[in-house]
Amino acid sequence: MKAEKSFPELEKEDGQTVQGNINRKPLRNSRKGLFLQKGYKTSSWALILLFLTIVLGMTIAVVLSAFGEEWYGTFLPQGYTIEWFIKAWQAYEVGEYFKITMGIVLTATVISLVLSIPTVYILARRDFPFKQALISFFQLPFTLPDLLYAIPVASIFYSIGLAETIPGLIIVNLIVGIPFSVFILLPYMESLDPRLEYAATSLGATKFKLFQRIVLPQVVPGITASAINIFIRMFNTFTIILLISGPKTQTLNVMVFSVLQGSGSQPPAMLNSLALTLMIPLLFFSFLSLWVSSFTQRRLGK
Amino acid sequence: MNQEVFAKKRDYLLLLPSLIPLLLLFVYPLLKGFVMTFQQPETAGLTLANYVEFFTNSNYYDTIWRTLYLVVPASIIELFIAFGITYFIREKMRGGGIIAGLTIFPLTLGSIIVDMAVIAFFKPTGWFNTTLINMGLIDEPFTLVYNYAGAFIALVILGTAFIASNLVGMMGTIDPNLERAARTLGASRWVTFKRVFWPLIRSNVLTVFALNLIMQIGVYSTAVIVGNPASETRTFVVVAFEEAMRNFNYNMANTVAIVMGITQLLVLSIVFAIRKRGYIGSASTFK
Amino acid sequence: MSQAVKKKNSTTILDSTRVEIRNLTKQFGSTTAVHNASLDIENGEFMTLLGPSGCGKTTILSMILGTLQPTSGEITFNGQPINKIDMSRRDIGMVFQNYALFPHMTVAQNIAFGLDMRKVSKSEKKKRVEEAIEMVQLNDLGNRFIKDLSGGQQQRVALARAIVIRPRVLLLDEPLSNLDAKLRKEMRTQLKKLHDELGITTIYVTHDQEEALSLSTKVTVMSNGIIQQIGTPKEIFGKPKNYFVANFIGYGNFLRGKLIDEQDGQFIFEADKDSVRLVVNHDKQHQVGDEVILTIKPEMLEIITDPKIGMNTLSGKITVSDYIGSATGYEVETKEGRTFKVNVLGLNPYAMGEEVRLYLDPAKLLIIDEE
Amino acid sequence: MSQAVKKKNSTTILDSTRVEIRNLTKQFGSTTAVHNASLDIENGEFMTLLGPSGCGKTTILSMILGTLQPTSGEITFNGQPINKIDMSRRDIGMVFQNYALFPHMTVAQNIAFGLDMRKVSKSEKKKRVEEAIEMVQLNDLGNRFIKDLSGGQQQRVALARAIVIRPRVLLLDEPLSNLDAKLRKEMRTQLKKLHDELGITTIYVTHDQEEALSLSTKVTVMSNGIIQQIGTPKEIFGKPKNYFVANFIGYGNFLRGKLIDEQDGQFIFEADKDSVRLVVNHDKQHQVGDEVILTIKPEMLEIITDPKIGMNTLSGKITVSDYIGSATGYEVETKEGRTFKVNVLGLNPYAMGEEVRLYLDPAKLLIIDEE
Amino acid sequence: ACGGGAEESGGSDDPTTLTIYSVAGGDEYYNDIVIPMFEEETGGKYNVEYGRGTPQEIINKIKTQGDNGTIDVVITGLDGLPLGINDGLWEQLLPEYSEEVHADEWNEIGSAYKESFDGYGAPVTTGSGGPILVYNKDKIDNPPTTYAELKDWISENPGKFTYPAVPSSGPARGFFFGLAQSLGEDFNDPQSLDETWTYLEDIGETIDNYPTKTSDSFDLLYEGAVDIIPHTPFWFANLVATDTVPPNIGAVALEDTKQIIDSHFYVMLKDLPDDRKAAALEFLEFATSKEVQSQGYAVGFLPANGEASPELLEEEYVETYNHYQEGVMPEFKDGETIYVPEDNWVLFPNLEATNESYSLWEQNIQAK
Ligand SMILES: Nc1ncnc2c1ncn2[C@@H]1O[C@H](COP(=O)(O)OP(=O)(O)OP(=O)(O)O)[C@@H](O)[C@H]1O
Ligand SMILES: Nc1ncnc2c1ncn2[C@@H]1O[C@H](COP(=O)(O)OP(=O)(O)OP(=O)(O)O)[C@@H](O)[C@H]1O
Ligand SMILES: [Mg+2]
Ligand SMILES: [Mg+2]
Repeated sequence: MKAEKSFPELEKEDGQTVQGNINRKPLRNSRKGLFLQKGYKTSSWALILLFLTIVLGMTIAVVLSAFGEEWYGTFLPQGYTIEWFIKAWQAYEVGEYFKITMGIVLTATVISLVLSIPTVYILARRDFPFKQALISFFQLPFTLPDLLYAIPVASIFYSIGLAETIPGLIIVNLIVGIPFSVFILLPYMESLDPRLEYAATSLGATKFKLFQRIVLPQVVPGITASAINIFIRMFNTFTIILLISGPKTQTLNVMVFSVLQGSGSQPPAMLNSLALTLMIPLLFFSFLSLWVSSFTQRRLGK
Repeated sequence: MNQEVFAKKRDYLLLLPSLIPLLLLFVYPLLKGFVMTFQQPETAGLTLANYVEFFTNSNYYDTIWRTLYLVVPASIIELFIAFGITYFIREKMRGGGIIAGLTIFPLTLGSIIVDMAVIAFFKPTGWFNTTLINMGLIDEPFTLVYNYAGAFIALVILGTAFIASNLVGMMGTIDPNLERAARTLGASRWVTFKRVFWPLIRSNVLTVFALNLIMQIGVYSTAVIVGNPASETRTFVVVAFEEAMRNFNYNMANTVAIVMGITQLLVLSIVFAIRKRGYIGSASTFK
Repeated sequence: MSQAVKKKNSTTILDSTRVEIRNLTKQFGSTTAVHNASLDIENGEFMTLLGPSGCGKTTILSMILGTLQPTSGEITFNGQPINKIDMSRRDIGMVFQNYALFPHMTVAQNIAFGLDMRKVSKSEKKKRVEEAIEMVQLNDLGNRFIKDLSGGQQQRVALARAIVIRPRVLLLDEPLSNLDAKLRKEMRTQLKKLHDELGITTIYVTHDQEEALSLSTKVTVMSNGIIQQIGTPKEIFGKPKNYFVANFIGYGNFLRGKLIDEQDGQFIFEADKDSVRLVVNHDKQHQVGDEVILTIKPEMLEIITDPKIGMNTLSGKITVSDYIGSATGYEVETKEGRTFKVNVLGLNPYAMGEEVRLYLDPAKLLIIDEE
Repeated sequence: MSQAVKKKNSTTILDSTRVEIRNLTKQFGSTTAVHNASLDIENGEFMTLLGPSGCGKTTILSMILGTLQPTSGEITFNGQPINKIDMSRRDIGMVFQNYALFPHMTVAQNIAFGLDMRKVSKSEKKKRVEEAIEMVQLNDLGNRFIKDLSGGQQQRVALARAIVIRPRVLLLDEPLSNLDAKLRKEMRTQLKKLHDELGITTIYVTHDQEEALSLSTKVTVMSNGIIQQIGTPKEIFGKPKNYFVANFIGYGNFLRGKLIDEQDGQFIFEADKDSVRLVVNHDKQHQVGDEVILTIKPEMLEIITDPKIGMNTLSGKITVSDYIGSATGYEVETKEGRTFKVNVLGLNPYAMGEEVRLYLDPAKLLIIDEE
Repeated sequence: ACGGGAEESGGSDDPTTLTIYSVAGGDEYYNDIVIPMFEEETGGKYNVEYGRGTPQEIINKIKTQGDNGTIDVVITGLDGLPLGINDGLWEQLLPEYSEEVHADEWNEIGSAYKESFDGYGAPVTTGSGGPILVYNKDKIDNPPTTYAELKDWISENPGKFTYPAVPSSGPARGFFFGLAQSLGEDFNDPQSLDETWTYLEDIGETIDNYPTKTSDSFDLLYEGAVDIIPHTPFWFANLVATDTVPPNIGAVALEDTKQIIDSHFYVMLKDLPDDRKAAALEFLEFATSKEVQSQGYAVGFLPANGEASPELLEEEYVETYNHYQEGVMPEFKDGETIYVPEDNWVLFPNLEATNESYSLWEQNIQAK
């Protein structure tokens, strides 16, 4: 910058002509930028804090209502007890239903994923006539209320003897699981770089190996998101499951709902506790899949 | 590198594993349900009477607006919150995982518990109102349950969780080099977002948004438990269930369901039409 | 091909593949990336594709690999049309121009991928991966993920991944472009060794003449999707067929004109522009009266001081002098107003503005055609 | 720097930037990619980074760019620590080694991106984008999407995108590696012109010595994250400081030994291995008794026929002969069992096995240190 | 374990599966008391499966099952019974099986149903569906005891009274029908209930929202958000018995109306295969006997069998009952025996009227 010091008076015109009309920003942070940046950070944190406070507050409130003793109008309950929870657990054989439910829904989740992934792959990679229509078709089962098709489905299941059986419940869950999983996975699949697949195929990978070694590992986040979501959806499926389930081959959700709907004079705290048992499989599964996903991702170096 | 999509007929066989179960399990019942909308209880013959009834009786057709009025603003807000949070924590940030986990957490509670939780938290004597009152911000508690607001809050919590659960993974598919390139070319963070990040993730976000929207159009338990199912939150499914369960009019129930399905398809096609105009594909650096 | 002969023989399973390309055309919308190209690559051949950026080299490789469908024309492997062979069974090793490495695998996993597909035994796999890693000098990086590698390291992984499977066809799309000169030379040696040992049919895209020359058994020069010349390296570099090829491979000096006479087995050439006359050795393709181009490489032009040599010399002045490492490149402007490029080994023997005389050796001048 | 002086001046608005790097270290886990590097790049300087693959060049650029945080050390722009300047305000044009082109934009949109950020008027923008497209010879491809381009075309888009904004610092990471020799030369000329006109501080990573020599005002040679030598191109190529630099830039022949005597302003050198004695010109850094390495480039070694020259000659036999385009590379094995690399312009003057004599000109032999 | 009952009932060694669904709730009686007693009594001959659902759901389920039905007995309230009759799902019990269901022992209310439901169901319990008022003793010394007083009280204490949504809450129904009853209107003709609607609209002015579930209205009361809510006497007593009612909460009866009787019935599915029918009848006979019915006292289920009495309580339930009946309001006790006073009850309206009332309430009141 020696030159600069010797001819300070020339600066402006010169600077402009050399650079053409380009807008030169100074080599320094603009106030506005800093301000906006700060504003963005602050508002993001505010948003996060607000949202999470509500989520946590809600959750704690509802948990306390099940575990709190005599919580009337005070900020916190007078005391805590898990008596109601244990009572509800025992009275309704929650453990049994829990096992059955996990069996049904887990299996259905896995099958749904397995069946839908190839489809999603084709939907993402190929263009063909009526593709959009096909996608819309896939979307029908989970958008229409199950009321619309539950009764006919249930009659079919009863007439072929699949009703009130575990396989029957698994199969019927696929109506919910497959379409939903197709939809969630689609954007993930579309974001994959197709070049890697060509590389793999040229190295001798068969379709199966391609899926196993290249496609799947890369869509692990999508599969996780999909698994959690379809698990939750299947778990919450009510009408159709109620119609084809027997008293003992029922999902926890259906049992709890039936109890809550028919509830007469049982103590509210026990009913709250019973409702809360629904959280357990969901939480359990979510943590399981997040763990599996982070484990695989770690192994895959993401 | 050069590549192009050329399909072998055989590849389409891969559509079958998922199509067959649906065709077997779903199409016939669906058709049956659909035919029912052209029938009246206890009479034979096909008629449009159910649809005529739907579109002339405000008790029915109002559900369209009520549902959309509840769900569309909620979905948009959900998108903003979920996107805002996941975008903010997208880069490796301490606590990011926890924030993401907590945001998604309500999803794992399921809608009933969330509904119960919203009531517990937002009822006039709940923590929300008592805190505001104790802080001296308000004198009278807000009525935030058993009305539009209650259903809205519950929807927002669940929808945000759903959208976030998908966005977290999707944000990871955008090559950070592209953003860096934009920044070095002089783009501010906002412009980088607008011109690079958003166009690349746009189509995925829209898919998730559409999915969430159509799911929420089918909202039932929330509308009934935290909302006011007689008026403000009288959504499609509330009416459909009422028809089926209280009035035993399955024909009308299915009609409502079909109108709802068509509404969802319309919403979906709008979103997909928008989506199609943007970039769809891999967001890795194109070397 | 010497390599082809060396190959072991077998009846059903060939160790490498003969690739034939017949009237291959590829259009992307209105762009024609490859135009009616025909090319035979014998088994064991090392064919280099040369050509300017965007001339269709990658497109040809992609069609051989199977990631692109030809618009028309046919590619056969040992006589079998390739669209009859599943892509995963073509047994091709390819280094993609963009590497296309698997981001979710480590270096070793990337390299082992092709072996996994071939169900190679565990110990054998380990051995071969280690060998490959060593060959591309990535020792200690086996457990790294791709994103943690430098550009050149990534390129070497891509190379290792392609060769470790000892395929029957190797397609290498600028596999060494991101390596430094020394490493590039070493890789080149390794490639040559590998090719000599295994006789893999290889198609190689490069921008580096040295590579083309030292590796290939044949070279194809393309321009704009059209094949311009196919020949051995010596043919291509010593006897480019036309202006495009000559210009592309570095013949820097061109004189357009006519062969006006023949004397003592030599042509007399007269330039169009300034009627400069030059003597040039006879060749079989041309005869008196042809409109031709004379060309000579910068390093074949001599700057002479000996005043005795009078024929085929031009006087001029040094206008540009550019030290380019092993040699100095000069531009000499002759009195007629022509500029000649001359390369002289070593550093700066001549000064700017110095008057010099250029000698165009009749034996080193080449007669070529415009097209 | 000549360019620095040429630059126009201004007080608040600087036309280009002086980049100073102080004790810069970057570690990735246990790997040290850059080790305690210090480097001054004056404004208007054209600095080339040379070094083997994986030596830390891209890492240094990334830290200057701001996409990587140094583990320790500091980088300043005109004296201001860069972490105080927002990335978008550093006014850097960068060609990423992997291009990082925006896949959702056309070529023209990619190139225009930086101009949009600078709120350049529409007409000006159009003009400049067109100029840039023309400069990188991508005419007619302005409306293509990136994935529809060839590798070299993509690289040129990356280059155009970086220079069209006329930034104050240009970081070019092997920007021409995927281009053919001719195009590369043309791009080089364009870059040089641009640099001469605008005086943009440029840091350039290349593997091509010719590029380094013809473009740079300074060259930095690195190895394993450590800076080995900084100097003008002539210094680097003419007087490499140590064995690594010499070897890397192409000095192919090394003799380890000792300066045992001084005579007529010349040293007498004795090789350790075989006690070969050579005369070598005096230099200021060394003195009798030093353990040194003598080195000479293959193209500086002469094969002589004149039997009169006896001093500094070695007899041997040609064992390898390799035509590499403009020259032929030989390896000559001397009677002492040493192998010398010799480059001779032109095609094959000597036959394999031929007995020749090598002359090591005392003026062309270079004395360097091991480290 | 996952098969339907039909297939498994054939074998003589395997216990016959008897599938019972309750669509009226009451797990604490049916599932916890009756079924275990029955299983014990029959000594492993039957394997009873107990399921739950809403009437509509289970009726749909029965219909979808068609010929492959698995359900034998349904326990239903006043909504499911007529629904199933309309759809022809239930077997008519009277007169054919009157012996088995102890029809001659039914009490006054139970007998009243013989007529209104053509003998399709065997009543189990004939309790009260309200109304009573539950209030906060800390805030109110003299709670209103009539609908008129209540209205006055509400106008003096706006916002301090609420009731849950009528379609989804039993106590709210009792409150609603009790109101019509007190105003002398015929709740079997919902269109004629002008005064009832006026009353509800008036008090509706002060009610921000109607909680969906009964338990939500409790919470509002317990927390002090409101001071009075409507309820039903025996349910409230049940809550008192389980110690989940804070001490400051009291209950009063509404004197200017009658208790609306809410009942549960056993029904048997029509056209059961013989073996299952035999099983179902054995169950019905057992469950309607005075011995078993008496156990209902333990959980506040007033037996429909007129010969049942607290004296017949099994040992283990005596304590429970004693504890329970302490919480029952004196109006509903005859000495140690809980009851609904004679002449102080009316039967619940019929199904059509009930459903129509729900819709009208939603339109006239909740939607406002
Ligand atoms: N994220 C990372 N984690 C670990 N090591 C890394 C990471 N990134 C780079 N390295 C290592 O740091 C060293 C320097 O990398 P850099 O990319 O700077 O090399 P380079 O000089 O640009 O090489 P090239 O010429 O091959 O592009 C390399 O050895 C590389 O393996
Ligand atoms: N998908 C596409 N759509 C349109 N044109 C394309 C497409 N792919 C390639 N091209 C064009 O086809 C021509 C040949 O491309 P190709 O990739 O084969 O070039 P190349 O010889 O490999 O060049 P380079 O040396 O730059 O890699 C180029 O002009 C390119 O722009
Ligand atoms: Mg290419
Ligand atoms: Mg690099």
